Amino acid sequence: METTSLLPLLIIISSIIPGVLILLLREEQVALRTFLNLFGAVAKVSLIGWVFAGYLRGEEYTFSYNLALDLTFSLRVDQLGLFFAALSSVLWLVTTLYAIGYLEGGQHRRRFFAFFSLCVTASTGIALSGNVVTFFIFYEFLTLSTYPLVVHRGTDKAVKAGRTYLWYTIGGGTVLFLGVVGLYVVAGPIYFGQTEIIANLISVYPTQLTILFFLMLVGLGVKAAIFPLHGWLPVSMVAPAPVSALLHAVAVVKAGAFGIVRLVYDVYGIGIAEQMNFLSVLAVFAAFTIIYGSLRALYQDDFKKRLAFSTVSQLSYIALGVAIPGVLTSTGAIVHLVHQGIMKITMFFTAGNIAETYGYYKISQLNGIGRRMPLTMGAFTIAAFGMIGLPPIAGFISKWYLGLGAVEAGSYWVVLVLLASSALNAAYFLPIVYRAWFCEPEHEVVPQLRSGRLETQALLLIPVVVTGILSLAAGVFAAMAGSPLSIAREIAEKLYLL
Amino acid sequence: MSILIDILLAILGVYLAMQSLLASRLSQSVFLFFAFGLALALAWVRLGAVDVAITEAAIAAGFLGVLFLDALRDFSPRDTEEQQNLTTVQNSLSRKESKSLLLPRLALVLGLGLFLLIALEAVWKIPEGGGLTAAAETLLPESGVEHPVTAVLLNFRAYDTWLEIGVILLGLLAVFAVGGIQIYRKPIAAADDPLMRQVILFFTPVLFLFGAFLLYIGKSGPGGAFQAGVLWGAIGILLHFGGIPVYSWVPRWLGHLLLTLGLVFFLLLGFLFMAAGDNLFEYPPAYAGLLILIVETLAAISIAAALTAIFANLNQMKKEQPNDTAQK
Amino acid sequence: MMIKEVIAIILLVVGCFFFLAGTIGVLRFPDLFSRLHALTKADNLGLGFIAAGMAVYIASPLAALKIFFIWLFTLLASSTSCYLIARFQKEQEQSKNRKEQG
Amino acid sequence: MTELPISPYPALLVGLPILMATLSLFFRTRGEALVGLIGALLTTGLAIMAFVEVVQRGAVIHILGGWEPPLGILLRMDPLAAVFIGMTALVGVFISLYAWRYFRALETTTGGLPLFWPLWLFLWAGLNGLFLSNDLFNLFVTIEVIGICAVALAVLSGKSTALSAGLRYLLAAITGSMAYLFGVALIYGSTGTLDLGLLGQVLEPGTTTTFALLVITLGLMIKMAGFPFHFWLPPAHSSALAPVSALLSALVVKGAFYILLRLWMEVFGVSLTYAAGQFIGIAGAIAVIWGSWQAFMQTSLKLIVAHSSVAQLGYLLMVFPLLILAPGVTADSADWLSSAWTAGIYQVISHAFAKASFFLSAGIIIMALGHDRIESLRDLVGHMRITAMAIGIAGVSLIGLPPSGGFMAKWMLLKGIFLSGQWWWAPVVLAGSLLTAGYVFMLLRLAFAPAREKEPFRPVPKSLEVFALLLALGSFLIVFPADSLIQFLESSEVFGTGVESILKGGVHGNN
Amino acid sequence: MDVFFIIVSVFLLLNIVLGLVRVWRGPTVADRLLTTQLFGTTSIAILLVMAGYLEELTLLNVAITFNVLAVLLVIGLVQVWKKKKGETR
Amino acid sequence: MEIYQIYSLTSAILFVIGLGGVFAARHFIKKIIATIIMGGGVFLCFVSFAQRDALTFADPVPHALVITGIVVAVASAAFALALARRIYQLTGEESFTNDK
Repeated sequence: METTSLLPLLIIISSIIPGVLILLLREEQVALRTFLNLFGAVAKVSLIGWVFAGYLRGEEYTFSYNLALDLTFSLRVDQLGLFFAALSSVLWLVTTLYAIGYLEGGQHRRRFFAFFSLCVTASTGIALSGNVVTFFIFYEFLTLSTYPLVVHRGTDKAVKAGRTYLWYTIGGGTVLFLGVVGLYVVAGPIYFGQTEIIANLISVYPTQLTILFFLMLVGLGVKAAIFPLHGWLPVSMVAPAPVSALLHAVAVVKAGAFGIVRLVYDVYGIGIAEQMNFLSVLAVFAAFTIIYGSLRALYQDDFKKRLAFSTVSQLSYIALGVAIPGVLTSTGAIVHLVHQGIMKITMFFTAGNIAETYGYYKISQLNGIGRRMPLTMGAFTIAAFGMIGLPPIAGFISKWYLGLGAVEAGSYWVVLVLLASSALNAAYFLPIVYRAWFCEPEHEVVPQLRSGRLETQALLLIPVVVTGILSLAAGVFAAMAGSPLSIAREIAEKLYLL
Repeated sequence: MSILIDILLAILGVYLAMQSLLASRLSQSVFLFFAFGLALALAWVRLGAVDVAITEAAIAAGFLGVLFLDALRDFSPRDTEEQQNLTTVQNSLSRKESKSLLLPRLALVLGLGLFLLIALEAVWKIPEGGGLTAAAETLLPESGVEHPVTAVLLNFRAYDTWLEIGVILLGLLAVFAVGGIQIYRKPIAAADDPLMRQVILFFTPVLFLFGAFLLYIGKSGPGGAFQAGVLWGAIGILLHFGGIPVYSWVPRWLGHLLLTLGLVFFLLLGFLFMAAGDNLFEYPPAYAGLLILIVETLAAISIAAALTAIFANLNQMKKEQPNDTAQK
Repeated sequence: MMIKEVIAIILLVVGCFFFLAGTIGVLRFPDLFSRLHALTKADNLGLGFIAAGMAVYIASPLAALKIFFIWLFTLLASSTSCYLIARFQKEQEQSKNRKEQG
Repeated sequence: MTELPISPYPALLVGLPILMATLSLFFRTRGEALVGLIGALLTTGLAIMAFVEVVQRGAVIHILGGWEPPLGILLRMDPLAAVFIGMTALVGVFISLYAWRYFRALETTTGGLPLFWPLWLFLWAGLNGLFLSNDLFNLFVTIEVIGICAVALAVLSGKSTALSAGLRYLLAAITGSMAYLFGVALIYGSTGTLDLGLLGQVLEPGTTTTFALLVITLGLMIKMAGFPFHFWLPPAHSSALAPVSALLSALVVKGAFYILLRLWMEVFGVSLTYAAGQFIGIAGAIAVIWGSWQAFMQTSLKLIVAHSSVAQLGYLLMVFPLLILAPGVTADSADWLSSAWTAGIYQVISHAFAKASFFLSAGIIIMALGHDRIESLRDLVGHMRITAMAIGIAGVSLIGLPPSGGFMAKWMLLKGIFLSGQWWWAPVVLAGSLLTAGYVFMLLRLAFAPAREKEPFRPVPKSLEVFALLLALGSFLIVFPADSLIQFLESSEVFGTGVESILKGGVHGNN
Repeated sequence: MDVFFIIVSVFLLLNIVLGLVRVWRGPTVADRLLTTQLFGTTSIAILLVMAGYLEELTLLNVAITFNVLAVLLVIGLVQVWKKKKGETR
Repeated sequence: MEIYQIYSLTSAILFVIGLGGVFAARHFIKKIIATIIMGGGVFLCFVSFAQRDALTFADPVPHALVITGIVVAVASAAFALALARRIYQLTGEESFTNDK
């Protein structure tokens, strides 16, 4: 509010404008569409880079527009938001590339890319929103812009999945709406970081604030796929691979998880949340979801379904990290936002590549696939090891911090949960890896898609390799300045100093 | 003592109103409704509202009565004597049907009864209001006319009156919207009754003169544009009956001009003086009387034209029917 | 009591008598034509007496002229309508007969 | 009152459309449409100029005939009226443009429709007159003008279903205005004045006033299709031609609401009780649930949209319990009033835009396919993407998802509900939203689904789709000037005040 | 004198009430028409009496209006019935 | 009891009769008649109150209002009649088929 800057708005606009323009284009204008798409993606990444640099210099970027009364649209750059924005914009760039390759020759690409852009707009909007209302606006916008992507194929199954998706998210949105309005009524307009407002009010309105917390938690929990609100996620697997990648790794589920982080850290404040025993409830649900998701994943033969249940499980690491107070767990939770994102996106790309190139959708069909698609499966293997928590891959870092933090906080049961989950992770990922590399292919298959000497199309291959390398790098270079871990640590330390 | 008249009149009115709704036959309903109109007109007289009485007699009983009569010719296939048996059959049918309707009917009656009780209490306990008699009396000399009702209609509340002329035109447009614009077409058959011709020829000048008289007298006593307009409109209706459909003799633009003349002139005059003064319909007091007379005359012409057109259009609407049934 | 009031009272009473007669006729006579006859004759006469009474009572030439016109119009209207109603009924009966025959 | 500046705009806003309407009567189809369209554009321009005038000078008046109340009639254009007039102009001009193109497209098949333009301009004049009116009886005349025009427009198509629905509508409208007029008679009898401003000062509580309030409210509820009296609305709105349906649901029903709001806030303060507010709120709540549920159950597009109007009007009624304060609460301490007002105004405006867009889109679909069964929406995104987009955007606004005008309304309504402590309305608001989401997404789901069989499809002028889309976008864009709009409204006498139900002298203070 | 006028008015009103019986009984349309005629004439008589009683001469105008419109109604009705008959024949 | 009170009570009764008629009557024409009876009640109410406050003349404003009101009511009734007749011509229906 001190200094107004259009930069945050510009970050949002950089993907809205391509989105709207693409919607107005004709289906045949492929080149222009691709250009707009990439231009928007690159512009967004560079703008965020610029803002990031400025932020490091200590500059503040805020933008606010008063809609009515105390209803203010506010964008603000803080470390956590920037962290999430960077994640989504970088992964968007990668996913865009992938989608261009993936959908080549498909139908309704104009609509797809338009809503794709709008979707990432919502996601960065969530990251940069400065108050609860703005967060809510983008949160709902995200629901709307992902719906056409989920039903993109237009099959009856897709449309049905879209319906499930909508009922969950609109229902969750309504509950969240109630919570947000209630919060405004009790505490007035709350900007993120103003935890003192709730701290002052908690003794006056303990019941109301408790109810509101859980209302908002439920609303966010739908997108974060916390048991028993996860039902939409496996169903919406019918969407094309890039969409699944985006839904599961970047936009939707992360919006929920990020929302929980915001709610606990920046609205209620970790102290109040702990004091009122909100966190223990969250922790129990998160822990249960971790185990539940992994168990369900074990029994899935459909590749994407297994990944989906894995997502359900992995996401709750974030919630769990938030739920256990302590610098280390917070670091683990925040860094897992990024780590889970890049690892899971790699996996979905892999699934998409296999489906596109060979038409395989089931895990039981994957015998020996590693020899035919070594690069893709290599990336997948890295990501899978990361998920299991083998050092020095990204996933190990998050789990390590979570475990350490839990020990520090005295919650030894969490360590047990983590161990059990790792074992389960291994149990459902390792068979895939084993099949891919060590089993003989049952019969010789001719790939449906092959360009040149590469194992599949370049545009499909490059993203998966990049994200695979990223997930390795995030682990290996975790100690370096500017790595996700170091930033997450900084954020967490700031939280607890406050 | 004179209260006896009022009580009798009130009972008569209520009885007629109820019977006109309860009557089993449509024509019964309509005739009782005429009688209700007459009773109401007498009530206006008793209450000293002579202007209202003339208006009620002219438009609510006269004009509306003719419209209802004209409608009866559509609606009463069962009303002839031969078909009375049919009616009784239907009555017994409806009696059977009405058994299932007993509960809602009862609820309706109870609800209305309760409503009536509150309404009666409300009108009984009405506080002393004062009214605007005194205000009208003081401002009457400035209005340009001597009759207070005319002053209110054409000057103090000229805006309402202007809108009301608009409503009559709208009523016509609405009738057009339902049945199409039929008035400029020639009707198929004309009446050829010598006596009827004579009567119409005799009454046309009478109606015209009496209308003009009411228009002129409006300045100083009960009468004015509406009453005159309805009487002149009655000429058009009579002529239509007599086989002289006025509108089929005039070109469309002229007919439309007659219809809109009052409304448009009223407004343009208002705008003219608005340009000079501050407000719409603000007449200079010196010319107010004359201007009001002109406005009233044109308004009466338009009202007459509109009422004639409403009747004629409704009367000729049926001609189109074969076409429509074919489409259906 | 002035002389004109006496005259007015007498005329009004006579008028009322005729009205009563007309109404009784309308109620009691068996068929439409006789009812029509009773009503038109008696009521017009009754109205005539009442009009005359009121003209005498009000005793203003303009009002008297108006009252006279009112009576005249009523005569015209009711005789016309009497004729029209009768003819209407007649035609209806004829057409009914024709239908029954053919 | 009389020291307010005098402006010619109020008179022009009523006079000009009527002048153009009568002018257009003199032309045949093409000419009539052209004159009508010019009239619509001129009226829009005038409305915008008048709006600007009010923004600059504050409330303005026009003393008709130069006679001041109580004998004369006063037109008053305060910010509230200006906002309604502005809304009418904005929605009206798009519908006019649409209608112009629509009837030209129809002309090729059915020979065009006369009388739309004069009736619509008369209707517009009536609406402007209603918003400006400051006189109880004048309000009656304007609602009659509106009622007759609305029904006449509704039956223009000439189909027997439309005629039947139209007659029902007309009878309801007449009954409503007669009930209203009965109340006016009682008020005039007990106070001797018709001017709203004066009435607010002199009206005394008592049986008569309470009964007058009752009948006036009943009459206006019938006119605005409030819950038990909503029966006429769905058939009338769904059987009319597309531009007409849009006018009816976007603008006409708002007229009665406006009067109700004005009278409750300005005149009947003395006899309103907390219970009265709750009562009308309950009617609104039932309408929200019932209307949404009915909409959910329909199988033709226009019926869905029409039933949805019943529900959306219910939200308007739910504003009243928030504006009527419990005994002992003063307007100064009731901090939810401006929320409640904003909710009401935004519900009116966003519903006007969204519903107009919805009906116009339905018209496009009917024009393309010849019917509006919802199965025909299959693959709408494929062949009419702009229309699909319009439906989607308008639907989102109806549900109340951010950042639409509907969201603003729901947010403010819910906030007002919580702030005033009347939490029992909250489930209704949410359930209504969910049900709305149900039927809107049912439509969208079909729009994305693949077509079962190829339907015969007639090309539709692109501009029609664009007008529908612009209206839908309008329901979003209105959010941005919200802050200045509310500030503008807060300068009005009405806005921001609530009715304190402590009666004069505390005699009738019991509820 | 006033009392007398009132008695006459009441008497004439009762006359109308009696006439209602005919409207009720019918049996033909013409009968109902005829009673409307009765109402018209009697109302005019009442108006005349009231004009004297209230000393309000403008009531005569009301009476003339009644008159003229009664003619209109009658002509209209017969005309309408005739047309109807013509069509049904 | 004063004269005006007889009429104002009558006006309430007429209004209620008309109101009931609008809902209960089946035939279009009867419904229309019911609305006019309602209107008659309302106008009677206006005029009866005007008579109460008479000075040298009765309050002219209600008289003017009632004249306006009658004309407006008649215009609406004519329109309703047109609709009713048209419906009958097209479909042969004389009342709302799905009415109660």
